[in-house]
Amino acid sequence: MLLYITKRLLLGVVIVILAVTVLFVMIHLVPGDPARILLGPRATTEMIATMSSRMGLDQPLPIQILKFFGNLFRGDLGMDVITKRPVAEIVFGQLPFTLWLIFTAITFAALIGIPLGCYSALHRNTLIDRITGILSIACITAPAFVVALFSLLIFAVWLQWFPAVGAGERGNFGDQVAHIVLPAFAIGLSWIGYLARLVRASMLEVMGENHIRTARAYGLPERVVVFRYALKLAVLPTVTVIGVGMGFLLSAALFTEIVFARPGIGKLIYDSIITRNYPVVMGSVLVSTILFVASTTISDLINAWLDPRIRASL
Amino acid sequence: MSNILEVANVRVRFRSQGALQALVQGNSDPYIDAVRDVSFSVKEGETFTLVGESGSGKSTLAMAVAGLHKAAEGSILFNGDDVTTMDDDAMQTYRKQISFMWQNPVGSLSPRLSVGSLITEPFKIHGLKQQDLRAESDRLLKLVGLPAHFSERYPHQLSGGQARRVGVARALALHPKLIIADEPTAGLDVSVQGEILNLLNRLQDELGVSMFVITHNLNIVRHISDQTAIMYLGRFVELGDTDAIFAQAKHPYTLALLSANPEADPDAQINRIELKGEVPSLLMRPRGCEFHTRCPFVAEGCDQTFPPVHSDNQHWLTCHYPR
Amino acid sequence: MSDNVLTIKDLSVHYATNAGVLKALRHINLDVPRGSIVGVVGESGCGKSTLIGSIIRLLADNADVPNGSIEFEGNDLIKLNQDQMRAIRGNSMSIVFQDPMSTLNPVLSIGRQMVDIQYRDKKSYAEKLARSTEMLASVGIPDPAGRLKQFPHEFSGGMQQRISIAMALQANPSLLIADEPTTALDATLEVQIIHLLKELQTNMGCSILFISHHLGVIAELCDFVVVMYAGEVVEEGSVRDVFHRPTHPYTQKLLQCDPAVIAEKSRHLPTIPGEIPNLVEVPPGCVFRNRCEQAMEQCSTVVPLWDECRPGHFVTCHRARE
Amino acid sequence: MILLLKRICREPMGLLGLVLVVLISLSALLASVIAPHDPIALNIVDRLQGPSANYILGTDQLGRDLFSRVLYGGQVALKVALISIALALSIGVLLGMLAGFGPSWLDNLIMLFFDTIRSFPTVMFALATVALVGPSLSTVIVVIVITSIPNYGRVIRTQTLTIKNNEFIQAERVMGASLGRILWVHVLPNVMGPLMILASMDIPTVVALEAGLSFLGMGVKPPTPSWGSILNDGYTLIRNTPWPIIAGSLPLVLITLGFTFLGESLRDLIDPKLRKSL
Repeated sequence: MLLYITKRLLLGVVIVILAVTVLFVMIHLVPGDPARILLGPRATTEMIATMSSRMGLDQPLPIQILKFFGNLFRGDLGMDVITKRPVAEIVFGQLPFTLWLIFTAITFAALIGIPLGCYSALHRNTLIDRITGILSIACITAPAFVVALFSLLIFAVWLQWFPAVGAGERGNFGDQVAHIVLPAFAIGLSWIGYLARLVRASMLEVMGENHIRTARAYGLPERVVVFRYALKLAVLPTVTVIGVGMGFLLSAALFTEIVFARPGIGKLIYDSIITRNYPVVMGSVLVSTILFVASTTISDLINAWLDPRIRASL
Repeated sequence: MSNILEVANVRVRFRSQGALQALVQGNSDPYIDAVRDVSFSVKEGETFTLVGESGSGKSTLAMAVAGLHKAAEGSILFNGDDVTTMDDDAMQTYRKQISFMWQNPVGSLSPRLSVGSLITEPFKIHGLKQQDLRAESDRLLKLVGLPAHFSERYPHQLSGGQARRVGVARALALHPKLIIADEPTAGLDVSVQGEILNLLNRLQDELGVSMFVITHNLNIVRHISDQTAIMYLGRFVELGDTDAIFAQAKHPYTLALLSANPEADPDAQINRIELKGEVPSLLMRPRGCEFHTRCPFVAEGCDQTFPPVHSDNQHWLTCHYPR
Repeated sequence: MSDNVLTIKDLSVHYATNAGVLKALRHINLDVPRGSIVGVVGESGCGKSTLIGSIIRLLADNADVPNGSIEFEGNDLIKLNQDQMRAIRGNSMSIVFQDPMSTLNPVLSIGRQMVDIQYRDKKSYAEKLARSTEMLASVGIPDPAGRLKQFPHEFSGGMQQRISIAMALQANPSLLIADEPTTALDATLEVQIIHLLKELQTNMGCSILFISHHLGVIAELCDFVVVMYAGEVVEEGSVRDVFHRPTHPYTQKLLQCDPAVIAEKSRHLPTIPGEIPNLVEVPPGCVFRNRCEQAMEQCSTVVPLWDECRPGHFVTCHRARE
Repeated sequence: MILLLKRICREPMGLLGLVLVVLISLSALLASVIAPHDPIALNIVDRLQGPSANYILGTDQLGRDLFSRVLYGGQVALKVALISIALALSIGVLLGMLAGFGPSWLDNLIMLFFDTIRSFPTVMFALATVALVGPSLSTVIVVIVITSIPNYGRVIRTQTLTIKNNEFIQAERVMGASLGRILWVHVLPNVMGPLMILASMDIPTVVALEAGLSFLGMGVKPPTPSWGSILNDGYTLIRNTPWPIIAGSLPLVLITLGFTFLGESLRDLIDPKLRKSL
């Protein structure tokens, strides 16, 4: 087990290192000097050279990468060349907003989606199951930014039930809650459908397995069969899916943050791209990548821990 | 009569741990022996049968003979050429002369190909495209007693017995000298088992092909086999003429297997030799005689030294106290 | 007649399929006398699994029981509702399934599962655990208390089947249904399980309905035997009667075909040519007609009746009285 | 094939999906014939109008006919989706089969490559790329191809690994079949079914991604009509008129529903066992 955890963590680290390397290589392969792009067409050669050296771009690629990791190890993501603030400070200032948004969205989706999927599986081919099925597909297929636009249009502009922009006043919990409702809904809606379908399918599969027939053949009450014998197995795949889904969640968060002008790492990336602020783009893409890798790693570990079959084989 | 296949001291190993895990845990030998020190020969035109229970290594041995697993030690001579050291060209020639019948009748047929394409697959693989494939398909189907229109069918449209016949037809396509059959009757009903065994026997009589049969079903062995070997934990424990094995088996394991077969007669005298416990793990082979943990006749010395070989008159066994 | 634990009368089971109504079981009659072991034998497609499914009332959703009754301890199981049926399952009637690897829940410990099925008893957890330990010991599992904490995959196939038997017998059922419990096991383990079943049956006094395709196992273990073919019972009687004086041509053929029976080395074994008829459009007359060497003219038109050819020996064949 | 179409039509969901897909594809293909106005012609007089007989979906802030823009936007969406999925599919199949059948070091290497690419959240990766090379249609395609390869590759690899140990592949090996023959004749036909379904269910994702990038102004360059840029116009005008948002999202939702329904019923018809793995 320990070996497995170490292996899995090592793999995560290797992937992050490779990902950073890919980003660096991309910057280098792309025609055009980032410093020149940053400073615009009217910059002098001197200004570009100063900027290049300040960004570390004048050094060979391997040195740049090594330096970057050296700094990363100390929690230093470099300097924002425009505001002269440390990138780490900027990124970690925005990160909590995104994390809260994602966490709220996925909790809300799981609370509705998983029971819905269970119910559909247990009442297969009833009217409610059919309706849930179609609604689930409709939910899944709606892109997050379209949902965001419509909820903004309907609930914020027309009905004015919820505020349209920002994350709410600092320290005012009620205001913050009001501000998170629409964005979380926009991200979570497709996940309700997704989780409902996933749980339904895996529940149906588990309910068809021999050991469930055995449990019934021993006359166990249906409640015990469903909740103790089937549900535990049926929920296993959702852990993996949510772990891997972190990537989609981050992407969806980016759109919603922009639509609702809400602070967060997605909006940060977007804004820094508009202002061509490379160090910030790099830093925030890196942090979200680490976040994503960490969440897949954790979900793998949780899965291994939940399933005695995997646990034993480690 | 000469031997078409001579297997000597073959050992097949598998990794039991990944390289990293073995290194961490200080395991210097992360392998298990699925087949260990096995020797036998198949005479031309005869059938050699290997009997063993699950996990005995019998299928592994068959795969090694077919060149699918590498033997770690020993030699496998086919008409004098060693399969274990063949280069790609020699292996290709070898594979033209042998064929394999798989355990799962339907699962061993490529699901998207029609029966006609399936049984002419060997011609295509070996570049024999000048053959009239249509005629060959008809000939082969006729040989195994299926109507010619079966060539249009797909594997999932066949019953177990029919799929088995298609497997036989494919095995016969290139006039092989040796057929390796893994559990030829597995998954078939009793009434269909007979049909397949009759077919194999008829083909051997007509075509003179040699066969190497692997099975756990002792009942069928008597009717198809000339020589029989019994395998336990990757080793042969007894080997001899089939008649001799059935009439005067001497190894306790063989005796137990023979008697473990309930007769379809409620009044049958049951003289059963019942075995204790279960097959030990290959990771921890017992000391001394590897069968001693389950042997009903275990006695002094069985758990200490490896049993001696008794060999006379084509009957070979390893046991401290043969019956 | 009350000395039967289970009496099945005129039972039919149909499945609604895309190709039409599949008549999987047709007019089955079967008795399980108290304290005896009844074997059901038949080849694939004979309806053995459907028979079990209809007794424990766990049939697929598209199944329908148009006629017949299954009497068990004074109740007609067909008429019971799900709650009443559940009260019987695992209590006075238990089952051991074919594939031991998949019948136990993979993510719950053996102890948890064995305690769960005692949910009807008003005993403490410790008492229930003690009962399970005792049962595991009785099926020959070494260190039962320690192994209760383990998960199914940590046991070998033979051990898993022993655990299944322990679970089935834990509630002292009056009827144990064993669905090919030894098919997935090696011959030497099969013998062990058969002996275990026989021993437990003698000690606990339950009846066993034992389903198998292995004639030898039936002959050794059972008191009575029921031969099924294509969804019908073709012959039923004591093991001695049926095995020594098989009357239905199918039973005769089946006994001849078994390679184990043929002690003489033979290069040509007997077979039953032909295939099972399509059960969506069951042909008129006798179902075995197209494969029967003794078929007469009336076999293709008249359905043979359930006939007692000798006392206690029933058969459905026009030639039974000859 | 015709048989399959017939069976799809028998299911209400499949039929609906097929109709939607055909309808949208046709309207995009025939945009130049159907469209009542020039999608980029400005007409300041008629700006910000609601739906009318002349402007079925109204006009935007520059007076361009939204309906015509939607039709032409379909061309962009389908072009991006088809080219990028076809490319990603071919590369993914190749790498996936290599990983599944090749030596374990190659498998590990390819998997590491897949995992690395997958570790970037798609949109963030796309934005980073666009930031570097500037927005254009081909950038969008390249980004989608790169990020989709691992998805197909992994599915193919898993399928190949399962098939590899099947007896029928072993049988081919004993008969002496070459690796190429095994992959081409025996593995590919058996993995193609699931793959086509996966691809058809992926089209909506790709279309949405393209629209998303265009919405952020990182996709096709204006004034080229795209559903995403229509939505972006709608976002800026959200307090003035709802019509651009409706016009931009309608085809997006319809095409997504169409392909999803089609893919689902295809999957149920071809391979019900796939439910879990996709």
